[in-house]
Amino acid sequence: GDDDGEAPEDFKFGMILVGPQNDQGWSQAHYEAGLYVVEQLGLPADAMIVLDKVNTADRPETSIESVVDEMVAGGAQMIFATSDDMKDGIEAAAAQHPDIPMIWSSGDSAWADGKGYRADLTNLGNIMGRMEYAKMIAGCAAALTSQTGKLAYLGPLINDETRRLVNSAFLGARYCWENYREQDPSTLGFEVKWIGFWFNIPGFTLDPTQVTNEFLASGADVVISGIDTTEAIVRVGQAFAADEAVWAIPYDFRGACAAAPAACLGVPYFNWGPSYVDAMQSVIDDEFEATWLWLGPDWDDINNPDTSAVGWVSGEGLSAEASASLDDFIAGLGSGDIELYRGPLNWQDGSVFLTDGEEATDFQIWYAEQLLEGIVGASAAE
Amino acid sequence: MKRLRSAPLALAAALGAIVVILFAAGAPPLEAMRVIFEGAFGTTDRLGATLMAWTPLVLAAAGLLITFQAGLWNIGVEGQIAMGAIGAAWMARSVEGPSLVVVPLTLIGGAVFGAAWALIPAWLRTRFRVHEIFSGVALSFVAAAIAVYLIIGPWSRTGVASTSGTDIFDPRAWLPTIGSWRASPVGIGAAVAAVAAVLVLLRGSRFGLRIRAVGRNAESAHLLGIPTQRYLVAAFAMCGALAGIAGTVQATGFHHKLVPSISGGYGFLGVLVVLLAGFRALWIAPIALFFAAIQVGSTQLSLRLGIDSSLAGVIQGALVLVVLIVGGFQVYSAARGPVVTGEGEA
Amino acid sequence: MEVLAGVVAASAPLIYAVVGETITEKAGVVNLSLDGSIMLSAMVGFAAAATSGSVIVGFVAAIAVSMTIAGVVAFSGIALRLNQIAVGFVLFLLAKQLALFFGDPYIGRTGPQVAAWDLPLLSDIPVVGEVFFSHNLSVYGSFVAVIATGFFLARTRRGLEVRAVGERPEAAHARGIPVNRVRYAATLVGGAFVGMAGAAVSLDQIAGWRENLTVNLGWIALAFVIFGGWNPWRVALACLLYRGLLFVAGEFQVEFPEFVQVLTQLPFLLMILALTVLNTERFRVVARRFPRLRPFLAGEAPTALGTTFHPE
Amino acid sequence: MSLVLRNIHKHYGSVRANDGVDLEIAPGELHGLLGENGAGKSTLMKVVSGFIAADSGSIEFDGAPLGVASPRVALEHGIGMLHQDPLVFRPFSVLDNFLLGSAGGVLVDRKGGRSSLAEMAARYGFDFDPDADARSLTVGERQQLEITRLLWRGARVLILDEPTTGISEPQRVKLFAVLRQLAAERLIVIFVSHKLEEVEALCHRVTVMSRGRVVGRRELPTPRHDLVRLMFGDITLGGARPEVTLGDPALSLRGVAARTRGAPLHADLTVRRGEVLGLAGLEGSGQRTFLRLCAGLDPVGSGTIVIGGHDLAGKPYRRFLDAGVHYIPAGRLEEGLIAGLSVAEHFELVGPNRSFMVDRGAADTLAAERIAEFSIKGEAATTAEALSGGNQQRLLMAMAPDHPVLLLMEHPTRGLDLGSAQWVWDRMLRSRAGGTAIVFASSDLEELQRYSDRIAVFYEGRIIAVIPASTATSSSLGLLIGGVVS
Ligand SMILES: Nc1ncnc2c1ncn2[C@@H]1O[C@H](COP(=O)(O)OP(=O)(O)OP(=O)(O)O)[C@@H](O)[C@H]1O
Ligand SMILES: Nc1ncnc2c1ncn2[C@@H]1O[C@H](COP(=O)(O)OP(=O)(O)OP(=O)(O)O)[C@@H](O)[C@H]1O
Ligand SMILES: [Mg+2]
Ligand SMILES: [Mg+2]
Repeated sequence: GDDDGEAPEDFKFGMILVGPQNDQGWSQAHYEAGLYVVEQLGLPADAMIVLDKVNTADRPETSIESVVDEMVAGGAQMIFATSDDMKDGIEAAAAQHPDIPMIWSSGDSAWADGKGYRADLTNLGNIMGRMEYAKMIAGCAAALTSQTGKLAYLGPLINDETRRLVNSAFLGARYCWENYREQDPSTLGFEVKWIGFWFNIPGFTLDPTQVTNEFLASGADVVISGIDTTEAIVRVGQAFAADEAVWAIPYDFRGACAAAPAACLGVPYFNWGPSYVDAMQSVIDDEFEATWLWLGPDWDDINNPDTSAVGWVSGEGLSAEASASLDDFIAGLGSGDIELYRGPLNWQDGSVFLTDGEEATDFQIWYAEQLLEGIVGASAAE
Repeated sequence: MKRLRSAPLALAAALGAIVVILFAAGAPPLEAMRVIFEGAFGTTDRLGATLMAWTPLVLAAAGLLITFQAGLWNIGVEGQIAMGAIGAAWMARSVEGPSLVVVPLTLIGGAVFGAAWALIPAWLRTRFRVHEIFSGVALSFVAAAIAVYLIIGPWSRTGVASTSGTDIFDPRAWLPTIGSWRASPVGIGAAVAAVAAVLVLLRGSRFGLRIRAVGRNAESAHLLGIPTQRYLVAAFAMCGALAGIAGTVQATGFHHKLVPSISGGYGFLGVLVVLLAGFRALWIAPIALFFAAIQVGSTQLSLRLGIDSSLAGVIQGALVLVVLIVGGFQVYSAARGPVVTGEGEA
Repeated sequence: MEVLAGVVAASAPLIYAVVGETITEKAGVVNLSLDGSIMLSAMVGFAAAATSGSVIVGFVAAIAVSMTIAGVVAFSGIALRLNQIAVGFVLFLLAKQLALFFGDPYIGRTGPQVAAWDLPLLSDIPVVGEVFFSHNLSVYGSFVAVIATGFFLARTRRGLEVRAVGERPEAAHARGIPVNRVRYAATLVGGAFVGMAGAAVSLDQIAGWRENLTVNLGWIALAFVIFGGWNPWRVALACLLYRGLLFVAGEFQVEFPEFVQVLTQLPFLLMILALTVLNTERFRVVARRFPRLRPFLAGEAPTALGTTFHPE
Repeated sequence: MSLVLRNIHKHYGSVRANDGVDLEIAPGELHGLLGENGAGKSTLMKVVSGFIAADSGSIEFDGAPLGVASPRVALEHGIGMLHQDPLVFRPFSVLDNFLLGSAGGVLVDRKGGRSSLAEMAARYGFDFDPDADARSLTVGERQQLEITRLLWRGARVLILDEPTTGISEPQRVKLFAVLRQLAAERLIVIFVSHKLEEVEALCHRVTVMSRGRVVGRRELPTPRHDLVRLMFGDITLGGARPEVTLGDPALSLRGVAARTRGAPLHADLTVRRGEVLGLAGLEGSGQRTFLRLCAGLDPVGSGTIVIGGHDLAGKPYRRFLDAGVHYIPAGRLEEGLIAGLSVAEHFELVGPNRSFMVDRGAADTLAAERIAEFSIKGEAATTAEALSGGNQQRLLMAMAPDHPVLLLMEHPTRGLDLGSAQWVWDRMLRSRAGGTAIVFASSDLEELQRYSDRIAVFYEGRIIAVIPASTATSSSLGLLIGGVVS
């Protein structure tokens, strides 16, 4: 708004990234959101205190708590903890610094109806984009392009969020397979493999490149990446360069197709900038409240950098006719004509998720208990 | 002796190397060193963080000193730390009760698991003559695998299969701390005690004397009536126990949960510490503190100078290498026999 | 077929590393820095390629790096008579940290990759062609490495000398072989292969650089040198089996996800087992009774492995 | 074509292995090189063959001086050496052993090598399986292989260092035949040995070394006692020894056979308290195995070892120690002392004190006492490797219990100067007076005769004679040691 207060000259904020800030994925998306904030609010260049690779493998000697301490000591008046992995740490830190507003992206600690609600942490808010839609689009693009009818999803670890995203991609794929490709939905193959973490920690997670190889080996021709880094697109790009009819859909970061443009069908990405600007503005105006925000795309222009929380950019790999269908699909989603979380839908184990005509609530979607019927892959540890 | 004489020269060379590296990294050397120092000791919190890293490091190093004196390359220490953490986590997860009960149990559990894990390479070495380096490395990976298995399997958070770790332990199982200080006096106490014990053991006790005898010349030791194999096994077990306590500190004192990379690399770093200390117990603690300071302080490099913190490891490694090689040159120029690692007064 | 082809391709880096270390150890030198060397050469290789735009430059840079490290191991072990294990271990950690540090700016960058190239004619052979001859030069190189090394050690004069030096240096000396020169040569050549391994990862297998990109590869290689009994052919076979195993592990995930990580460590258990068996008296007896079988049953470590030799 | 050595010096630390050696050998000559253990024979031969470099001195062959000392150069000049322990590569095939080190192209010419090997072998009546592993060969066959290889490499001077230790009689016969054939082919053959009758049977001329110097040259044949005197010096027999009455058996072996391969020892023997038994024989004839068996250090194949009334065969080493057995090995720093540990620490290791902590004060005083009592040149803090050989020996003896039941010593005075040697024996005889039974191995005939009550002579792993020292003469011993049982 125009009545926004000016940011004080010495305003600083902390940005805690789980991966490398230049990972072409999740962490870079947050990092660039930070830069966007600095630019939008006209903050000094050094206003953002960044620490990347904050995870037990890369920084055994540091904990989220101590990083927050350091950032506060360094003058940060607001903290962004940008990974689901940081739950324990950021909640502890929020308790220790009740006067410092913090955002835990992708979390649910501020959702009054949520399972993880922490009423006591009035300084810890959550922001998440409704990536479901972008993943539906991704699934659709995959289904529109696939020749073998076998789609693969490179999953990170298993939790509510990741199950939610896999389900969405699957729903999008099945819809387009049925309605645009006019195929029997039961003929669509959709397999997910989990590497065990948001990105590859050799020795501890599966090697995403290896998993991608296995996907291709088993006949899948579109690999949808759900992890923070770009192994899938890189590996598929190699195969594509070797004249194989295979494509990939990276994740998280708008520029992720760059790794192998020709083999890229497009990328569903987060655009954290606008929401972070709002959050910080509220801090500057001293109006911060610990709220849980789950922000959808700006359906007028899902790629508007100043309004849309999530987006989709199509890649060179997508054929003209496919992108025509895709635009139609996107329009349908936007207008609400296409509602994919509507029953009948069953969980993977056959139990009922949504009865005929029933529409899923945010709660049901967010806390996806299982993968959906028709998806091959593990729903949980056991 | 020899190392003492080489120390100044080596330090000069090492500093030179570090400066070169810093320049290569486009960092103002003096500024960088100051930032690291402040980052490690600038505030009480930072001092706490440094001691938090020092604790497992010095525990591992103290244990390694025993195995080195016995002529063993216990590279498997990483796995022994991980196993210790698993043992501690097991205790923390399964035992309900006040800190006074649970904390000692976690420490014992860690020590026992670590020692047990160390007995495997000991057994392979004494019974099958399998070199401890290879069995050790292998077992470290196996231990890590077991940790990951527990984290995403039996001990996983409900509905979650993430290598980000198990649920937080019940705070009563945490190593107790004072105020906002993260370093636990219990952990630090354990570390100090361990160093003191090893010092006494290796320098003062008949046991230590025999360990050194076995490490230097097993055949002579046998002739003198020392049951050499038993001493090798004992050395492994002790190192394993100390490593296990290090793992406990990592799990219940630092992460407060079990994570895959629980060892934090302090085992390998411990080897560097012992090598740099020239196998002398007295030097373990200060050198470990120095390394921990570099480790922790380097976070400030990222925060303040935008320099990647892995510079810490570069400095540590370069330091030891340069000291080793300078020492080698001195022996070489003194035209003496081969330098056998494992020698040098304890 | 796709699967087998994938396994073959994925084995290439490991094969380079194991073959390199085999040559080094055959001459009696242990290069324990392998894991760090590979990582650093992978990083440097990628950086050089990304900056110059040429894969060749990348490989050359990678080789140069790991040869330098091997040179330090050889020099401090042979000339300074330092403990090869100690120096190798320190170099392992140092090289690893150097890779993390100097590699940071290159994380996530895209650079040139080894171009795919089906071997004319050969790739048309039904099964075999697809599995072995539809890759790229980096992968074919690993075949060449195995064949060449196997041939070098078994058939050439220099190869025989290398083995002699690692087996009984004083006897080699008595035969007029320049023991320490050969050891330097073998260590450097081995180092070159290790560099290839690194580059094969960052310029082909996992094109790109990310911290810990190659972690454990070096330790696995060191293990497989023993596992493969210091025999290039068996060593290569072990690598293929290992990669196959990993693939199977991946397939297992759907049933029991939590076991995958455990399975990936299986080769290490196998190695311990192998070492144990090789050292049992009964096994020695068998090996002694059937000398013909020995090369297949068990490789023996070069007798003088890790020792120094100084003619008075 | 003759080989000329001038003023060869080679020192190992304080040891003068070669101390100004001159030697001249004509083509076609079979030249014997005799000398006691440690006389410097092997060292000299290693110098000639370029295996080690002399400190000073010159070597001429065929009128031309040999340049830099390296086996390569020596071989190029046609000088080849067969080492005391044949330098073959056990895991390699016979053929590869044969070819290794030979010049040639890039590839190993196995085809050509095979035929050359067959041809050479045929020429000297040897018989090899080219594809067998060298480890499957007997010592004799390994020698044959090396000889064949050296000749094939064009050796004109063939040096053999104690080639007859550990080879069978037929092999020896064959070897000698070949050597004569070579001499007939105008080669120079240098034959290093202790075995008189072999040298007499084979050689034209003989050079005798002692303590690194040449002490005599002889044209053969020459009276044997003459050679014996040259080798072992004039021996004044029957040194004055306090008579002690022998007690009951301290050690008795019945049908003892060693299990360690390579040392097929068989022994039946009884040693009584207060008795001194000397073990004579060439090195590697079984004395060491015998001592280690009695000490409980080597596994017993069969038989009984009764010490102090109990059969300890197959019992752990600890039991032997408790029974009062003490063994002092020849390799003082290798298998007796611990380099890097101080004198005081050595005493602590064997000391009776069982407290957990080491009482440094007490340790140092104890060490001081012992150092004084055994007149060791060094302080309590001196590390073992810093002691001279003699003082290392004193330390080893100082670590022994005062009155062991059985004291086993290997070369008790090797490398010791006369004074130390005398001192060592005074100590031993004193404990003998205290009822200790002493068994010692030595290659010094004088020592054996002077201090033993009885002398057991070992030959190729067997005790071929046990004679009263009083009846032993140096020549009769020399014969027995050479395996000649009259
Ligand atoms: N067996 C070997 N394997 C690999 N490299 C070797 C071997 N032997 C020697 N070299 C390398 O080749 C160089 C020359 O070695 P060497 O002195 O043996 O050859 P040369 O004596 O000049 O020729 P030749 O051996 O054919 O007579 C040495 O510096 C060494 O690095
Ligand atoms: N490598 C070495 N280091 C130190 N001393 C040595 C070495 N080689 C030989 N000596 C010493 O040099 C002296 C001569 O040794 P050498 O082997 O030449 O004697 P030898 O006549 O061959 O004895 P033997 O008949 O037992 O073989 C001995 O005192 C021996 O201890
Ligand atoms: Mg000799
Ligand atoms: Mg001899």
